[in-house]
Amino acid sequence: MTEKPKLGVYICHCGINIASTVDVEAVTEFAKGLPNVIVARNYAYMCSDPGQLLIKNDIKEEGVNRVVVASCSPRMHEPTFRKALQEAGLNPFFLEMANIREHCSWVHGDREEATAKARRLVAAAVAKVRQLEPLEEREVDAEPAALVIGGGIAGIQAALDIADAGFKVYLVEKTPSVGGRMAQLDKTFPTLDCSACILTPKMVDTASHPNIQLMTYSEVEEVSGYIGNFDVKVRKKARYVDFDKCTGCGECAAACRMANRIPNEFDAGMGKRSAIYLPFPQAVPAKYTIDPENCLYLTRGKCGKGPKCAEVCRAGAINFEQQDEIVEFKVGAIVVATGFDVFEARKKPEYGYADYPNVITGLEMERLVSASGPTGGQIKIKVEDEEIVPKEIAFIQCVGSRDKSVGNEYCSRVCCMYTAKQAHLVKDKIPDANVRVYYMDVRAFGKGFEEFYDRVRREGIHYIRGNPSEIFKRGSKLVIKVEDTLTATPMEDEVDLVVLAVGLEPRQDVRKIIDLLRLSQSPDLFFLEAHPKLRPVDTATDGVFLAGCCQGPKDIPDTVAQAKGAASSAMIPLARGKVKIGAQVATVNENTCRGCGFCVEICPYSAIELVAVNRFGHPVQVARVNEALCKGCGSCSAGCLSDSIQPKSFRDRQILPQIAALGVMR
Amino acid sequence: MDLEKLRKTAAEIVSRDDVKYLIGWRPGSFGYRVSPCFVQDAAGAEELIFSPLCASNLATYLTLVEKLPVPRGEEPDRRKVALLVKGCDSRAVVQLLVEKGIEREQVILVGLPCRGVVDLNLLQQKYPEGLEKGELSWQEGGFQLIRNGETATIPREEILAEKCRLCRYPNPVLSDVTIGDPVEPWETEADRGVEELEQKSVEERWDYWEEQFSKCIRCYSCRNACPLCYCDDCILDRLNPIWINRAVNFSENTAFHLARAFHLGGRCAECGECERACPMNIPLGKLNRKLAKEVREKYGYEAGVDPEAKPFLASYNPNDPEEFIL
Amino acid sequence: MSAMLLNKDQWSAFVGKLAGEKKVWAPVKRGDIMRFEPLEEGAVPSLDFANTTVPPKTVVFPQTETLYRYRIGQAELAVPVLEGEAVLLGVRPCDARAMSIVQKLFRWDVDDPYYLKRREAATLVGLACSAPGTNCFCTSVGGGPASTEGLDLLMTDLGESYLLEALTDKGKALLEAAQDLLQEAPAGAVQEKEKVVGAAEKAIARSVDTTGIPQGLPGLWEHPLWQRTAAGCLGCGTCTFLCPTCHCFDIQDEVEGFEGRRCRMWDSCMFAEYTLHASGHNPRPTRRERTRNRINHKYNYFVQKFDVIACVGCGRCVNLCPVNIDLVEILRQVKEAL
Amino acid sequence: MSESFEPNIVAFLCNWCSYAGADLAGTSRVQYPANINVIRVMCSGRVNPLFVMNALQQGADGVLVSGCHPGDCHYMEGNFYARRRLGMLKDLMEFVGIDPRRFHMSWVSASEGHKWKEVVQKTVDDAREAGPFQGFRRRQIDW
Repeated sequence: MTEKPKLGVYICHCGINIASTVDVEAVTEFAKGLPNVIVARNYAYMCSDPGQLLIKNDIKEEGVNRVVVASCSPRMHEPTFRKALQEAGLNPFFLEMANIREHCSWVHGDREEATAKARRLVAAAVAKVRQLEPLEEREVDAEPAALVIGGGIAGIQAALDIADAGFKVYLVEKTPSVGGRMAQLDKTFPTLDCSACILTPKMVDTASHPNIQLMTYSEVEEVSGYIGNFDVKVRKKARYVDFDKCTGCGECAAACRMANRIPNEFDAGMGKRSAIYLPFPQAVPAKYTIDPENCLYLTRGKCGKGPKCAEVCRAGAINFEQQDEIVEFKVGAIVVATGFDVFEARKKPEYGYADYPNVITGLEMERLVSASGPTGGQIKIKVEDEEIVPKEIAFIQCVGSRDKSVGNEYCSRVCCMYTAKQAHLVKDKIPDANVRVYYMDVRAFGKGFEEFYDRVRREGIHYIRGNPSEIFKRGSKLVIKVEDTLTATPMEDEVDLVVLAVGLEPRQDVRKIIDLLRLSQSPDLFFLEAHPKLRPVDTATDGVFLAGCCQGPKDIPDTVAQAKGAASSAMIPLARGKVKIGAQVATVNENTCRGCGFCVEICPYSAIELVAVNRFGHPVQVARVNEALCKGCGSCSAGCLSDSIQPKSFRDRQILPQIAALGVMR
Repeated sequence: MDLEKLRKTAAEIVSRDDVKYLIGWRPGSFGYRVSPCFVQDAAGAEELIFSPLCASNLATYLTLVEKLPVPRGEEPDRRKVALLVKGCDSRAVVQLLVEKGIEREQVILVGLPCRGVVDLNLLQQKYPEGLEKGELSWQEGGFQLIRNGETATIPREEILAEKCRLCRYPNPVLSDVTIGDPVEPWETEADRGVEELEQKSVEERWDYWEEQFSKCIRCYSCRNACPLCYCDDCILDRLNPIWINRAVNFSENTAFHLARAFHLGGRCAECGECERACPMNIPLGKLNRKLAKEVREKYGYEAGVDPEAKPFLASYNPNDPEEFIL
Repeated sequence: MSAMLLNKDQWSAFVGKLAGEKKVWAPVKRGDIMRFEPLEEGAVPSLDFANTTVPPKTVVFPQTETLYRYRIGQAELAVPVLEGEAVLLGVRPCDARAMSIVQKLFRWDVDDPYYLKRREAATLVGLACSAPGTNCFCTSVGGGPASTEGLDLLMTDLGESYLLEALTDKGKALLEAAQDLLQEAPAGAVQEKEKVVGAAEKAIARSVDTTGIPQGLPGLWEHPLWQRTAAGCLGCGTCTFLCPTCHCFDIQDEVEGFEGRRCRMWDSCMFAEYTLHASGHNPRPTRRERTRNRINHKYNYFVQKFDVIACVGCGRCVNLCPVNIDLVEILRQVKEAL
Repeated sequence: MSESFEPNIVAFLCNWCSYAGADLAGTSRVQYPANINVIRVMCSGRVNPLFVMNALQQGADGVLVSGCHPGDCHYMEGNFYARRRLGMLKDLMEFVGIDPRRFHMSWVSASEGHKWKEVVQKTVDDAREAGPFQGFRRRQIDW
């Protein structure tokens, strides 16, 4: 039998925040008259130590066993008061808060009305607290390992940090090499470090780190379980090359019948590769992969008299019989670092990206200026079959960003600066070039950004404020139609090369990860963090963290910072070795459950299953909740026709009295 | 209607070792009444009838049977139950399958294509002196009534039950054996009862239901007759928490009927048992049909037609209507 | 002044006279159903009915009544004041008989103040049956179309006029109050009444010989007829709630917010919860036991205790059962099984 | 309707969006009518439609249910279930003649303090216009 409820009601003045609008004395007197209330007090700051002491003393000395605090939002101080209850030896879930600040004193001016409402809210809290039950948070062991999805700089950094702390890391990368977008970049802004120079050592580390199991050319197939105990299935796609035997010599690629015929993804399609390939020279692991979509032997079953690659491979590494492999393991936390895609410039047909070869994207420019790129770092374009060095070069900013017409309202944050950097590089390589940048606003907000922007302008780059309306061809030139909005002059600008500063977008296959990990998207369709301010690396799924551009556009330092943040958050359960299981979870009355399975269908966390039980000799199905997976949302409960499943602390028998109190107290 | 075939089939079924009994209809004790009957053996099958008077939905009995504690060492009776089903009855069975209320292998469905049953009240109004055991059967365009050796023809629309006017599934949607040829589904009219109310003002609707609900004596026949109200422990009976007080007055009655109708939203098989059973003649079917109509028109969902369907209340469509949201 | 004649054209004046002094309850048609309701001012009840759907027991034994009100945590109770005197107009003899049967129980070990006060404050004006309903069988259980038991005044429809026979002082008082509207009944009137009643008795189509049933029922405890009968039962409360002699009630506390009331309401032995113990055990676990109990209560236990069958043959349970569970039919089977 | 009638509104708010939005209205000192009384639930999906009926029966003149915008639910899908269930309830209540102005549902995000105010204003205004709820209020009948 539970003890008879003895209620303590505590009304906070919050300085004058509450007391100036709500007559706290009157509310206190009112509370004294409510059933089971044995103490009602008010105090200047209930959350302060002396305020909490009032509660603790009453619990110890007066035998108060249920507490109502009428103060600010429970979203603010519920943990504070729960802790106070616990410290006084009372179950922390015997607390109910009445929000008489945010929902009352701050939003209502009339003292009489606000006081009346405070009374109602206190009455409702009293009605509910009488029905509350003691709950306990439990702990289960956490697997001391992490999964990192994505091998770009974010994933690499997160994996290295977690591995350095001594935990096992599974780093899963979809493509044959780690490195990601950063590996494609030439120099980084605003410092102009060589991107590859700073990235490759980290790439090598991921492969050699004793705590990291690197799985490239692999994809996560299935994730089940919950924080501390995720079961992961990874598909290691067949490379058709024996990973251990391949020495990375590259003779196979040279011999391949498809050599130099397949657009190279790494060079943004500007360079060509073979069907057996290394994505780029510094790729990690330096192991070759056969592209099954382009390999003649794999697509047609025939490659000349026999596959050339196999012929030339002295290590005997080519194996066309290889199959995909499923690897299963357990982790305690997951970092998602799946990166971004660049905006598809064809979606802005007025810029002629699809029509004119000399309209290129920023990423293509990046490869063009890179010493490892398809032109060896020389900026050359073709005009009427003649290769020339462009002299008139225009950059257009905000292509696919800040643009409602293509559905992207957000700023991609990196384009202003990468444009400035590329303009600088162009000027560096072609000193007599005329370079101009068409922009809407220049956003140079980061460390050293404004200085860099200034420097670039001093180097003779023209910034023209205007959003080009059209690009068309006139003779051998491209004409940009634009209005200089600072001088209100419509103009036509004849150029050799146009670089579109394309923005960043979520990955095309983002849905897959969403379904895998039960993530949400923000309106910009990037992954949604648990809280935009205070939990920027967390997600609504406990134990799953976000790093890098999959959460929203950011530059390299921000990405690395977030990756480090995600890594350290992921390490919390790993380091503790335990995870807490929420107390406010759903529970089933197996006597009344009729096993219809509505709740099973409804639960977004797959936390409920039907199990067979014996009811007085009859085999029946009833719902059962996996408390580790349940988040206590209660959607199951409202869908249950026999009200057999109930979220603790928000049971029908706890909410109905609240409703009644609010109704009766009109 | 080939009664002989029905009785023969039923006799065969109940003679099987794995069949507990067959639930069908037999003539009632007075007037036009028909009684449910539980056929245990081949001889019992001779009582069976199927006529336009067989309005009741026998699927109710699938979940009504109490499950008593099984004595230690004994096994529960897992024999099958055979059931005669009209179109609407079979929808209830399908919905029960969707909700895992019964197992498919536990039932044998004898499907009976149905040309519509009669509204007993309408029939009685027309031929009140129904004491003599008459015989009512289907005939082209309506019904044929034989009483005291006299034969009368009653046009279909005069006594056809409301639920049958609107019936879209005169043939069983699920059955193991079917007796009789499939019936050509008829042109259904709009649901006049519901539409008339829809066209009224909010106040008029309230007045209408106020009178109806105030008649209720809370005998729970509507709930008990409903094949889809089968919780062992109905929340409307529960004492902790109390959703609805046991007091019988207009307030609690209204709450009861709203809750009952709501709980059948997206589940109702439109068999009309609730209003047929009501001793106070409250047109409860209107509430259910209204919701069924909304569910069909707004959400494109129909209960009790596909045993593989997801339950309406346990699913959603991201594009569900939301004009009502502020 | 014991037999008077009321010309039908004086009917509304007569009702008006009664209504002037006391609260008058009379049958009112609500859609397809009929029940006793307080007569609205100026309304004239029609007496053209076989019987009401809901028996007049509701007037003295409301389906729900408040015993007292309270506030949680406080000791004071507020007891409602019962209403004053009432006249029930147009009570069928079977329903009046039912009240006198039920009264035996409410007067039994403890007097039930709520019931008895209401009952004492009520004057029952009966209406003899001239056209019995389909399933009437009052004559089989000790009643008849003009049974006077429980009535204060009996009215019989003689075509042009009503014959009013006072049976008690309360009835006489009513007649006296309406004296100027009445005339002394001629000698032929009573004979005419006998004719009407006799015809009505003949028109009763259903019957059962109850002899031996009360004594025989205990022996049929495990008889398969109960299972057979109950198989089709839906377990609803129609038969019991609409039965004029069913009198079971439940007492519940109903709380709203911090206030509550203790009230009693009809209960039905056909509901599973009726006998459900707090432990979860139910001594009448299935509809079989409940059906058996219903018959036994009326035809066995009540007879043992009060020497009268607690069934007046009004036929409501037969008429209104949604699955045609027929009391007369059950009794016939009982008889057969004896 | 008398000028002085002040409706009593019971509102069910999800913890993550609407309750937080109402908190934001508070911290922003947005002023709105005091008629609204909030019951916090974790998700709008928790709101059993029978709560709405129960609130009207127990003395509310109007009921509001508010949750996250579609796609923003903290629990991913709860608000979709809420929308379907409560949409159906609204149809049912209107059909029995309960003034549609007495029940509203809204999507208010944690950042929409001002929208919260508008929603409250609309709910209160509507209930005020609809007048005191007689309907099937428990206390009016034999209590």
